[in-house]
Amino acid sequence: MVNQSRMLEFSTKPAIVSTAIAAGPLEKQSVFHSYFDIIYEDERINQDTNEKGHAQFIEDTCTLAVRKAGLQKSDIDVLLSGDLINQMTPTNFAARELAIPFMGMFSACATSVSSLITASVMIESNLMEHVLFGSSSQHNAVERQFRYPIEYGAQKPPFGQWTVTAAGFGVLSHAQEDRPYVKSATIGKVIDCECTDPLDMGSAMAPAAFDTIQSHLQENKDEASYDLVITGDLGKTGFAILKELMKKSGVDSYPVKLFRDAGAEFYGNKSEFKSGASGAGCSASVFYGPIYGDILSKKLKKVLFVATGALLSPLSFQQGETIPCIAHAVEIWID
Amino acid sequence: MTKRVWVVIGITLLLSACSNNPSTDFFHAQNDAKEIETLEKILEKEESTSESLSVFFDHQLVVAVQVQPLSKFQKSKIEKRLQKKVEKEFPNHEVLVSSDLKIMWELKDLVKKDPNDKALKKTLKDIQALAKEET
Amino acid sequence: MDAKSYQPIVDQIAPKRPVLRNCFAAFFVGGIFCAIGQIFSYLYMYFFNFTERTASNPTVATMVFIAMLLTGFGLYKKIGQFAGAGSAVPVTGFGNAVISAAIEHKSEGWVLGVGSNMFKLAGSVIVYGVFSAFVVALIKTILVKMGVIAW
Amino acid sequence: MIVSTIIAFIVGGLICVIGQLLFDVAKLTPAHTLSLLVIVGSILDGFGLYEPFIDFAGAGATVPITSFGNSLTHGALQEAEKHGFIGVLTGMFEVTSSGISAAILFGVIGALIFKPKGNV
Repeated sequence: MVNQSRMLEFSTKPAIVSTAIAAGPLEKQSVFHSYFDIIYEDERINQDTNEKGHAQFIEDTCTLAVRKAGLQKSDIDVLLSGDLINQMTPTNFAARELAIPFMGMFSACATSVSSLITASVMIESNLMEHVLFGSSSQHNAVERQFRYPIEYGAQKPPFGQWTVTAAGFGVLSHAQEDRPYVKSATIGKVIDCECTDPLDMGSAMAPAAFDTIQSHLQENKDEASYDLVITGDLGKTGFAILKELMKKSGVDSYPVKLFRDAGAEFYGNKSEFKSGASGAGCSASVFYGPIYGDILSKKLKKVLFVATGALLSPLSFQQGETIPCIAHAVEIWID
Repeated sequence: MTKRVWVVIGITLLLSACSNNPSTDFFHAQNDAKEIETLEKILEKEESTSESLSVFFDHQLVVAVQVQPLSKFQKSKIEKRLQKKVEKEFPNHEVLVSSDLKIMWELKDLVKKDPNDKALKKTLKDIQALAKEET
Repeated sequence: MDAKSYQPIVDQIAPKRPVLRNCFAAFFVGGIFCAIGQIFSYLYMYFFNFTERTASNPTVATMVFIAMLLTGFGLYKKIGQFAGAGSAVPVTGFGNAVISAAIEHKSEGWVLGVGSNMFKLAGSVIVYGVFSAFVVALIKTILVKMGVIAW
Repeated sequence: MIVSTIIAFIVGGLICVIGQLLFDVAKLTPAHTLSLLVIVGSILDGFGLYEPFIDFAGAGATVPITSFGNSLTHGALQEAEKHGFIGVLTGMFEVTSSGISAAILFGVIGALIFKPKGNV
């Protein structure tokens, strides 16, 4: 049932049955590393190119998610996923190996939530039984495409962020007992506040996150309070700006116990990571790893995931374009 | 007539940035004190040089000059100025003034080795070629 | 949320680049690279037949060789992160730009990858070096031919 | 010898500070900064200032990228002196060839030997 507001509400309680998280060697330094199912020793998983390693990464995580759900690959109706590489080739090649019906999705680092929203719509429409959703990113492959070759000695500014090598996938099915389910969602609009520095993603994505959070919380302001609202990969800089925006507009007066950001916390306070983590893998691994675990154990009952993504390309930056961003929100409950 | 070797080794003041009386040394293969004075007079007047070494050999004269570090901006100017002055004083000599450190080292080797005339002529020829080399 | 009201918030909150600290780091590391270069030119002068003027060519080649070793062993990006321009401005920075692009694009094959991507970062330095040299030399030659200035 | 090494250290450091200011204050990308420095190098040589600067600073002037622009212009000017306008073209890489050829050579050798390692 979709009312005239922007928020989508799901009445059949599509449940996240299982999730699987994989991470690269560097992510051992993450504060969440104990929640990751697989931690690889080599960024390329002994493949000969970064992109092949990235594809292998996705394939392994998907297989694990399906197995943890107690299903077979043949039971999955569709794989909804995407990554940051040109034309999402790593996800495409992983889908080739998985031989699951596949629909590629691109919202940059917000794919982790946009794939969950689409999956929920599909389950709600009762046309599908099990949907595999999620997203991933690989540091080397993303850095060399968007910024500089890996070994190039460029200096990261203090607001720079470190792309995470991680993948987070989950299986969505019909309502199930004591399983977190998707209550509602808000699809983000593309917001462009004319930020131009590709090294400063945080401040480019903050307004998009703010717009989606404001819209979603406004429509739920007289509901029960949220245990947690967590944004994807704004990083320390973006998160500080988001809190400032919320203070200015009074959004922080809405009933929310705690605001957090996956990118800001991912690497803790190690200075060499500057403003923290970014990348589709960051939001996916933190949302569907530790936070999903807390919801499952009922420590958190009502959580809002807000994944943020910057919709630029190496070309658009060189052509002098500004950086448009988007943020999708999905509300997860557990009874 | 055989040229008797006569070597005058002055004290080379290495870090003589402040003192302005440059030390001059001569490796003189001819017994002609007058030529040494005129040359010494020219070199003494040039106060921004810290060290110089000159080699005479039948109508060939190679002067290696070391400019003080702080006035190295004018190094090429000093070199050209000295070249003109020395050529004016010794019209019948084939003169080369160079402020290059390598030339100074080569001449110092030459003085140490103290070769016979034929080898001396060849090394002087090599040094002059080296000084003109561009790349 | 429009850009004009948003940009001041960013300027206020986003952490500023530590300019002073970066300048000291750049000065220190850049100085070390040049001092190493000076030592190499002395070595070339002492052991080989180079004068002070011609010693710069082999020195530059040696510095690029050092850049290759540092880049290959993954040290250059650490130096670059610490020093910034101190590691980019010396010729080792130019070497690092070329060599890191070459190493990076080996996965796309030797001709299409290494061959066509090698000068992805450093190409602009050569292009605008040659172009500016051409313009400057042309102007100076014209002026000299008109007798305005001497060589 | 030691004095000129110290001068090279100081002068090289100062040029890198200029580069760092272009990075941080002028917010230029590394490619823009290096191109600008090369152009500055060749303009300085046009005024005949860079050669005495090299005499003064030694490696402090030849190691930074400005010396690349300088040696390009210097080669062009020398050839132009001998052969006139055509010399500007023919003399371009007369003086400097080691920088680029070394970069290309070691680039290919590096690609042969090394693999990019991504960790911090």
